[in-house]
Amino acid sequence: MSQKAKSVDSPLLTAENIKKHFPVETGIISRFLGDEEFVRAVDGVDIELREGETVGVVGESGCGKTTLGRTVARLYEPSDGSIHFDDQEITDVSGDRLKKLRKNIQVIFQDPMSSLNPRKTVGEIVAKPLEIHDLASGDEKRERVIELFEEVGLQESHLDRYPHEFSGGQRQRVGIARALAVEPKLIIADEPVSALDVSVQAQIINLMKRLQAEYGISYLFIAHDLSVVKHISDRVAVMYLGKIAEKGSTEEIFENPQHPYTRALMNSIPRVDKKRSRRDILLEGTPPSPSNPPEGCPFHSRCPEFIGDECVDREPELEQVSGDSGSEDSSHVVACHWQEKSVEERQEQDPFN
Amino acid sequence: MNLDEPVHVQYINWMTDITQGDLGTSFFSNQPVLEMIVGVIEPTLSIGTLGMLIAVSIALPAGIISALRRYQPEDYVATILAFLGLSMPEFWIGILLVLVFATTPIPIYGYTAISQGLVSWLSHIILPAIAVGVPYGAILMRMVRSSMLEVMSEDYVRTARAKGLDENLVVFKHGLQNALIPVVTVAGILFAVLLGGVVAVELVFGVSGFGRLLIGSIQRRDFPVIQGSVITISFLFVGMNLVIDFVYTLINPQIRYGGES
Amino acid sequence: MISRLINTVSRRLTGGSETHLFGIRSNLLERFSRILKRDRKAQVGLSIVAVVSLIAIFAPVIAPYDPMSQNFPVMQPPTFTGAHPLGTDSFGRDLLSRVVFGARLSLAVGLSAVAFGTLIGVPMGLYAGYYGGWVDDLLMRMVDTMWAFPALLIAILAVAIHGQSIWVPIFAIGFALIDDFARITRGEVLSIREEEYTLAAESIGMGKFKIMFEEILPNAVAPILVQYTVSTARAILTEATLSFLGIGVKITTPTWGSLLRQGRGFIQQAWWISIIPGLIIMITVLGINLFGDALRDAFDVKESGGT
Amino acid sequence: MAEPLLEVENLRTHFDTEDGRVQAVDGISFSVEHGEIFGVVGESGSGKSVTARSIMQLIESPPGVINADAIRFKGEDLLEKSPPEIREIRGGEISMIFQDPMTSLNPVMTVGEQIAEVARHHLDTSESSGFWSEMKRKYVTGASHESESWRRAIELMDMVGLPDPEQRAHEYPHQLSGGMRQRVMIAQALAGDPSLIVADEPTTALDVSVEAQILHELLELRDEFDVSVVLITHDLGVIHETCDRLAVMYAGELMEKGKTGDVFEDPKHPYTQALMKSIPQITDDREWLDVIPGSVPDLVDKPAGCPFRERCEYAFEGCTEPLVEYDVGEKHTAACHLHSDEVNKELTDRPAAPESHEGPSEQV
Repeated sequence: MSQKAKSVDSPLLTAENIKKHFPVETGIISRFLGDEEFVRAVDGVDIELREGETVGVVGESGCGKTTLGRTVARLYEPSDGSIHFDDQEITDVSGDRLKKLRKNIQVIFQDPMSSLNPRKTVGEIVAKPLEIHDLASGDEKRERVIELFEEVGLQESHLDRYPHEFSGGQRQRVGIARALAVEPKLIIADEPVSALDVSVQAQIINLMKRLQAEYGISYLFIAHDLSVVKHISDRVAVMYLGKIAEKGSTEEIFENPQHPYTRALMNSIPRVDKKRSRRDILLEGTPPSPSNPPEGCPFHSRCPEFIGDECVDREPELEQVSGDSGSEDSSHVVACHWQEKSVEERQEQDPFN
Repeated sequence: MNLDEPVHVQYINWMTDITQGDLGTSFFSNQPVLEMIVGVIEPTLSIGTLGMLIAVSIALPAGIISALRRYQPEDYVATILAFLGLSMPEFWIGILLVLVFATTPIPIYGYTAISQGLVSWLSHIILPAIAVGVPYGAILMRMVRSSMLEVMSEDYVRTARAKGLDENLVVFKHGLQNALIPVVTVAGILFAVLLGGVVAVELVFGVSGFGRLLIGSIQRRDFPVIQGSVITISFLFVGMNLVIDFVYTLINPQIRYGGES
Repeated sequence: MISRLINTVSRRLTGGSETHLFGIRSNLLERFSRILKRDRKAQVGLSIVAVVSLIAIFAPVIAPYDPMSQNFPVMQPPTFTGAHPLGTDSFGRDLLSRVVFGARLSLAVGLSAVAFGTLIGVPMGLYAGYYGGWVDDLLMRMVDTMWAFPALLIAILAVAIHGQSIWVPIFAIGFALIDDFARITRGEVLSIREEEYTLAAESIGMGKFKIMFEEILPNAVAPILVQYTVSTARAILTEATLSFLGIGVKITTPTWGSLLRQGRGFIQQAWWISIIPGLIIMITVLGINLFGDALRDAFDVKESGGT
Repeated sequence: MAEPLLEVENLRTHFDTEDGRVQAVDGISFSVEHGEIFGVVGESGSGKSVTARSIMQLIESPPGVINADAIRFKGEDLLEKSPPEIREIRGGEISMIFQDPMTSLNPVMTVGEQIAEVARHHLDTSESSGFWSEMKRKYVTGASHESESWRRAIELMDMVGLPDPEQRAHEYPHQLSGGMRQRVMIAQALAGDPSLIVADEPTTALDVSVEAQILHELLELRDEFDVSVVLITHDLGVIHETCDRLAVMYAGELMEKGKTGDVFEDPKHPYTQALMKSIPQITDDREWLDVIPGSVPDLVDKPAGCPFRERCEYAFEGCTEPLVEYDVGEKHTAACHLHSDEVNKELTDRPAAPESHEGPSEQV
């Protein structure tokens, strides 16, 4: 299991064996009888994050990446597992301690329209966290909000306007200012640019990078867009059906992807620099339902590198990738039965070559 | 009724009786309550059913036309009429009808049973049915209109147009069923409006129906009859609810076949 | 003139950055005044509502006689001028005075009933929608049960137990409205809860209660307001029906409904006793409905057909 | 050379709204050849979807008004056709695929019937597709599952790669996954045997893996059915991988047009260049992305001249002149005054990079 060598600087966030299961809407009677069904949105995920670091989480819709983010941010109650933040257990903090935690972990949401209350001015929205945590009041509060606005590239004159008066990119800047207001150590960014126009995405990504450099914030960056994740992340976790398929440094993942899912996913991205040949469609179908995941390896039903019975019978565990970039303490892990085979065997069948 | 027994014993006795179809005996006439209610239910159901039919047969076409010809003369006329219909109590419409039809051959008083001839039956219930049907129809018409307007701006209607279907098919084949889904739910809730209307309208037209029995027994403080009537109304409601649920599943396949495969 | 009034009011209400009117802020009010400026329906509706409200408020000043005074010739037809412009009733009371005082009581009954339904229904729906789980199940089962109790039924029971009084229609109509308000509020809360700003509020450390009243309720106000107008219109009609049936207010209390009840026996001989109050009801309810429809347009609320 | 399948000349579509006139499409011209996949790329509000709907005359009027010198399809001007003639063309000659397959399919009709219906209306089947027979089919007898149109539907579902088409045809849209719904949309678009498919963001609502499948399907079907495709998207990668030629739209106007290879290798319009540099690529190792400052301009009362000039690093006083398309290569045009004879500036001598990586803040 997770036997990461404790590095000298202990991680800011350590989440171990996180599970989040949602009950499926069923009738009152079956609930009473106890045959409740669950969507296993997140099903045993380990993730850790160091100060000032960005960890990207990628996967297709329904893979549990958003749920993972919200569980780590303690917006959702984890069903199982433990979360440590800043050397403190936060798995089931509540009340005042939870409120204190909210000051340290902030969230940026996907839809910059839906995440801002349409009945409040953006000034009020950004001021709210300052009020809640008693950080500033009166003129000082206003000063601070103006400062935050400038920091994210908005102007003082915007203060009294309503969210609908802004463009998508500006709204996302408001969302970032709100998250920044309490000077958090960690920001969970849940698809922060996927709802934005192409030309505006770059503005927001650069802004987030600059803020990180300035304030040493850590990001848990959740996205479906591999290119964006690659651009911003130091380390990357690839999720499939509520589990981590592969995890490692950005370089390891993108230069030497091991999991067939990672490889197929990278292959699917439409590229502007290279044309895909037509027979390259390697990911057939859609992910199975997380309320009824397949036995064995969750990916076996779509795997272009399917081995055989072992994939169906036994679920592969995350194991260290051997011979990866030479170093011993590499954090590159992958959950695939190919790890048990020889390199030659694998290369022989490789559909990606 | 054994009034000297404790309340809960009385209650249990009463409930036991109900399940056996025994609603007690009237204080006033000494008749069994169930018999009294069965005796007067026919005119009430006749008026209610015909009223609903009238409402639906006005509301559907008017609502659809009003939606399709939005902001055109047809829409304005339909809208004005609907708002007028929405704004009058049923029994008052009845009073107006009584005044208007006082000198015509259409009877403005009383009821003859369906067994005594269809024409006579119909002529006696047509005016009360119009009186209860108009407000009900007005509400339904507004619902149909707004639901239709909403549906006509849906993506799948645009798809239907992009397929080259003519506008009638777009409306009636692709739009209508979708537009009716929310209307049906409301039709059930509105049953309360209809029922209250029938009771009051019976008084205006001198129909000896359920409403008259009910009001009479309240004035006479004939408690067994009041209790029996309340139970009857509740049963009517539950029955109506079931019918609505049935129609709803019929027109909405998302209820019939739940979940993604 | 009215639109100018609304403009001034809305400017006053939204001028400062900290003004709230149930959370409806500049954009909603602006939209409403914009609709009011060009929509004839809205103008007529608001004018009627304003006039009837003024009549109700100033009834003692406007009514020429005491509505209870029986000192006049019996069943005098309306002349539209002179001593009894709307005629007199079967007890020789001045119909105009009774209609004017009727406005007071009918509106009071209608508004109180709706207030009753709102004050219980909205918090129920808010709570059920936001907390979900078994609380939601329980509350919604209660609301479902209430559904089977139309105002008529409750009025029957209330009169049977309590006898006629002005509280009977208020309670009966109000009680029957609870489920409408609860359902509409809950539905609205359920969709607002899906919006990320409620999650965002939680993420900055706002408490659940605060989120419910500060983030969710203001965004649910528009459909509730629309429902409020629809229900008020419906309540006035229901009051008339109940009183007409003799299961509402006492016959001596002059509401529009009880005036109609007095006319019941004389439809053929003295039509005006039934027709005039009915006409007044129609105009009033029409005004409220038109006003409500303008609100619906302004706030872009779907027709829910609430009763 | 044969005449193009579709020729759009000076298309202008506007909407009259409460806030004023929105000039959604502002004088664009392009043509689509037989068997070609033609890409239209642009950000939200660039008018690409309105362009698609204008071709099909699927613009609600009011508030929308379509103006054009001509929209010629197989040599005939669609704007001069009567409504019944247009309906013949919709679905029969030109069909459409929409962005969101969930909302674009009728929730209360089986997917088989939705496909079969197109076949009945546009192919010579023995079945009547008149109003009353369609109504009878819908509300009384139900769709026949032995009919020619139904068989055609199943055949098409099979062709677009839907598993178990016999059984799936009886299902309702909500019972299918997003990818399968989009395949149904494609089958439906093919059912009338059209010569042109207009696909409006067909993969935007889908996951990358499904997106790849659908694009692959489109390419296969193009060959199989010999159909041309206008592919509308915001994703440059999608365009690059599927299209033969493309047009870049911005604020209702065409910025650049040319063969896919030419435009991607050597973009001639500052907007195209900036757009390409602002997207992160899986292969690039830049520390900072190049940013286009500001945001898309308001289309209400749009000023004359180049709509991109406020955000353009090459902007000069000539940019307020009305746009003209300049030839910059073989079948390659760019609407930028830098290419006019007087200026003729090479875009490669870029000015120094802006100080801030984000550029100046946007104006509201």
